[in-house]
Amino acid sequence: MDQPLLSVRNLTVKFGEFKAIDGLSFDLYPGKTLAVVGESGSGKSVTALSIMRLVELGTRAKVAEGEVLLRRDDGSTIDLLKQSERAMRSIRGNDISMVFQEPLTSLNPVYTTGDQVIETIRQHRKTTRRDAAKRALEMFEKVRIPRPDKVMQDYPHQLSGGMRQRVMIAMALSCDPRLLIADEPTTALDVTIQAQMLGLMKSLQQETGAAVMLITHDMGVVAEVADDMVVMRNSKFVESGSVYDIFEKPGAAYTRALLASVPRLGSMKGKTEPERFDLVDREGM
Amino acid sequence: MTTLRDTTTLADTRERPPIERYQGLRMFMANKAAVLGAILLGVILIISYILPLFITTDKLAYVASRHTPPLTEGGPILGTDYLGRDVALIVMHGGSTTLEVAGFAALLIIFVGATIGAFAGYYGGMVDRVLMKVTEFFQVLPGLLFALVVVALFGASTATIVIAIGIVSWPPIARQTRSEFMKQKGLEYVKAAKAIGASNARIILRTILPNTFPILIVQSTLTMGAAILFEAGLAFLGLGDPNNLSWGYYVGLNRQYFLTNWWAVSIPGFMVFLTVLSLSLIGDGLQDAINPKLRGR
Amino acid sequence: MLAIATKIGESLLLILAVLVFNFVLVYIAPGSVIDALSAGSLGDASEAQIEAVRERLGLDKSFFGQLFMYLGNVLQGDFGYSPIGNRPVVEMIAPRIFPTLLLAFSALTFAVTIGIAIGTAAARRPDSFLSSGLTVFALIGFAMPVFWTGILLILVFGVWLDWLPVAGMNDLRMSSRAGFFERAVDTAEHLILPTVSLGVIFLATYARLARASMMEVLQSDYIRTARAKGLHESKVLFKHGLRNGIIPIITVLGLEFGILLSGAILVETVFAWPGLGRLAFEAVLNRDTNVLLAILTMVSVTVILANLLTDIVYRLVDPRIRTGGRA
Amino acid sequence: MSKYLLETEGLTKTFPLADGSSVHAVENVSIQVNHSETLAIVGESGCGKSTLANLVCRLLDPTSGRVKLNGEDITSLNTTAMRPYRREMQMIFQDPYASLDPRRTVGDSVSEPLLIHGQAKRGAELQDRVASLFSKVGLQEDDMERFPHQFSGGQRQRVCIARALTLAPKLVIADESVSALDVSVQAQVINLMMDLQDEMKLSYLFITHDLAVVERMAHRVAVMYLGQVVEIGPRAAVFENPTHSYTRKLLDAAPIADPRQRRERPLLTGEIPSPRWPKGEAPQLVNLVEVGDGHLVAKE
Repeated sequence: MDQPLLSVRNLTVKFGEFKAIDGLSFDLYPGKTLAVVGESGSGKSVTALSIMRLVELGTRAKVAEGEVLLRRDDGSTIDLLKQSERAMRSIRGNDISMVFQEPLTSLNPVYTTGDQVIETIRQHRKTTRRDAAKRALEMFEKVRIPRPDKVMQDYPHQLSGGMRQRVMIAMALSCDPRLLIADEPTTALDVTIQAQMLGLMKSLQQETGAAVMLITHDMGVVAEVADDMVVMRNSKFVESGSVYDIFEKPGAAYTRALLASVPRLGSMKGKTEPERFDLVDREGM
Repeated sequence: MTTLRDTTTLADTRERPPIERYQGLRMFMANKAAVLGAILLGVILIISYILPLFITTDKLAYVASRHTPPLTEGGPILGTDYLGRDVALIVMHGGSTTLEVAGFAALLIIFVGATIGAFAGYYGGMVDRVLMKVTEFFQVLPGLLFALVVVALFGASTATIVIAIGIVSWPPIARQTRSEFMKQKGLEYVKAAKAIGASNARIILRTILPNTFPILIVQSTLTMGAAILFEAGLAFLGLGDPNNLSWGYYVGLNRQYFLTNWWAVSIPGFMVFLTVLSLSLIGDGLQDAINPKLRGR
Repeated sequence: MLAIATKIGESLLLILAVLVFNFVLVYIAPGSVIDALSAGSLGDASEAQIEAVRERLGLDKSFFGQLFMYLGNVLQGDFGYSPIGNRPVVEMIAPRIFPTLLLAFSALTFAVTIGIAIGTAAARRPDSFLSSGLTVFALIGFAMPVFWTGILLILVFGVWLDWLPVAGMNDLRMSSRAGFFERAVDTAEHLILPTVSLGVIFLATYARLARASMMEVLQSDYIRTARAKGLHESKVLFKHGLRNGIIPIITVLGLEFGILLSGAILVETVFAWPGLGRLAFEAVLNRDTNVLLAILTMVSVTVILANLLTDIVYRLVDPRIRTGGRA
Repeated sequence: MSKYLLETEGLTKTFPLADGSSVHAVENVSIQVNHSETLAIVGESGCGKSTLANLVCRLLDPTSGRVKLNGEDITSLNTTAMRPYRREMQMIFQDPYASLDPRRTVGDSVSEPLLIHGQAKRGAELQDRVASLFSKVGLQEDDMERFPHQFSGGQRQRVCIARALTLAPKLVIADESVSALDVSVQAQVINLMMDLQDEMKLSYLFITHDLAVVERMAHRVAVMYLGQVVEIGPRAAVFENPTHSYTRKLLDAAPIADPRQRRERPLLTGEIPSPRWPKGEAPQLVNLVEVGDGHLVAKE
């Protein structure tokens, strides 16, 4: 197997005395999709922000210990937690980029979508505004936005939720990142739009070879797109492994309980009456 | 019932916080600035209302030579003014005038503002549009100038001053009450009350109003402060009762001598400042204490 | 564009409403203009003379007759005659407008720029001393009576330290042949203390408002996006943060313009600044109702225009309003 | 007793907009809910499912059409006349935090319906009734004195369920009531709702976008699209034999929590159409035809 693209080792993040992440470790391989799964308060979103080193900005959080190793193109690795802010800025949006849950609030309401994508490109590539605009248009076409030239002139509030998320993805992929972190990218979307988005992300991943770290609470989405998964609960690592293995035979009691409470579409075939969830007693875990 | 519990309470039996009582008061007490404000206001009220009961000397009497500075041996503690009157005595008596005018004005402002705001916010539509246009009109009137005109036209009685302050100061309260009512009206707990079968009156009075009280109470302390400043400004310009020397009026009287007699202008002004500050501190403390979401953090 | 046209129409209606309201005030006031006149220049005029004045002023007409006459006059720029100044009111007011606007805008600029700067700095570090100090500073700023601040500033900077001029708009000893530049510098020096005493209340308010607004903005998702793009923190703050953060401040700016001009009356009185406020003070002393009413009209119109202006600026800054439909 | 507990006939709600266009949120909807049955209404945002819930609960007045409870027309009753019917019909909302009065203890909120309907007086008896409701939904008795913000989301939703059940209603309208909950809590709340259904012979009008949840707990399903019901029938029939193209699209789109059932996603771009119509235009009414036992589908 390849060397991992990203290795998180014993990551611990504190908000004051409270540990938002407590000794988390996992590996993410190039071209693969890793799902980080957990319920609210499990620390999955903090993990993403910690890798980007965005967690300490404007909050009381502090990365207390651990390593986040990123493998560079030349094979060397760097610890993101030890990089200067300046070095991190050249990595964010360039080597690692992010897509968030709420596409409306994640785009700045006072600038056009085009401007926001062009800004990203010009931040990391030395190009003229014109070339950046050309590249942005290409990206808009790549994420299959109809009439991309027009949408570039639109403000975020003029677009539908699905279009906004396409703009976010175009922006995130505009500098050919090797890792895309997607934090609940489809949670705010309707189910048919979610399906489009999952299909799009999958095909773009095949096209660009980027690794994807997918943060979600939705087991359906995990089962659909992820290769590997990490389960978190109450800031702590629970288990990790291939999606097939964990869904087939969850190792940890918590994972078993969690999967038992997930309704699986199609599981009621042949039954006429409703059926309760077969819940596992989680007391004392 | 036991069977129900087995399947349903597993994840939810996490530790609950202790039941809270008097937590609002405790939050307020923990806010040092707010407690300071309350103490300050208490002292000012004692000086303005209790002390004058014991000191019966004529406040307008000549007590020492004109412009005697404070802490001069043989002179009154805070010195004398341009007529040789005791500054401390006059300032002590000035408080009640200021506080009464401001208090009545604040009541008027809160009443008018809250009523108009509540109607506009709850009923919405045409009612809202008309009431908001009226509010906008009163909001563009430059307050102090308008009060000057009213007092100049109708005479400088306490009533005209109170009404003049009231007319121009209610719009912000109306706006705030309205937006609060609109916000609450859309929340699901109000819908839930409707679904239970609660009447409109019950929803307005028992459901929404208690939830707007905190904001109204905080606003009252701030409005009271603003009304004191307003009264002081009017009185400073000479529109006040010459027989009841309010703090602002007294600053106005002493203004032309301020180069030689800085204390007679600064001390009453300082009292205005302290009173408004104490009210603002209290309002700020209440704002935190009364917000249930901030409790128990 | 249609929205702006509507706004302009609404503003005109508001101005009309203010005029009608002014007229009604005078109409229902006891004593009316005649008393003021009798107390003033007419002295012991005979019945016949008073009757003549009544007729000249149109006071013998019906309510609506008088109202339309008043509106007609105002629209022609005729605010009546000042018996005390012995001149048409317009002539007394005209030279006073510029100084008041100069003071108001200077105080506003002072308050807004410094307020936003302090508020933004405090918003970036909510736990810092600056941020908690800002609350106290804002409360203190709000609590200071403007006239008192003015007098204290005069005592400290004008008298004891003797750094700055304390009265008027220009030095009286300045030669009438002084150049424009020399005059401007002199005026600027005279402007400092009035600006500070008027601006400080608003400085406190805007700093607090800016902090609240920027704290919200800085926690928003698009700021996180901007950081995740790798933008420099200054670009995040100024390009992405401030543009959104000032939107609530703009709204308040228009609404508080009336309070600003009210404060200007007190400041002008303290600093002998030759503006509308000082004129209003003199008019109050002399019970010169015509002048007071004209000033009230002028200032109300200014506030309405200021509101119109902020509304247009608001539209320019926030595309959600401009392009219709708030999402 | 009428055959149906709840029945709507041609229920329609149109919201006119300032520019002359209008949102046809609910268009000619006729549904029936039987006794002790869960009817799930599914659809995507803008399909009108929440508006339908509000219409049934009489929180909104319909533009046209009728709502019948136990065969009685309640469409045009005012607040007072409506009150006795409210005992039969209660609602649970999506956001369990916003649906509780933040300034009242949850015990107060739960006892309010009894007071409004004059079924109890303040005192020990009321306390006991509320306490037994609390234990019924899996809360502790001393929870009554707490405020909403002191509970977790799942606990708050239990409080809301307790409040809805105080008057022993026959019909509970649940508007996305489990959507905001974590999945393990969601499963528990659904189990609780199903237990209560058996115990109290409740019917649910269950509004949701989550097909997997519907498959688990509904007896019958109605699919809404652009304000209209396009397919309705027994759960098994609709899920195993989806006939309307929109129902099929929904079922295809829903992710399945089982990696062995992965499907290829075609690269589509499409939008959810808006129920807003320009002035003078209106949606075309669908025509439901029976394709199986109680399974009706709009003709395409």
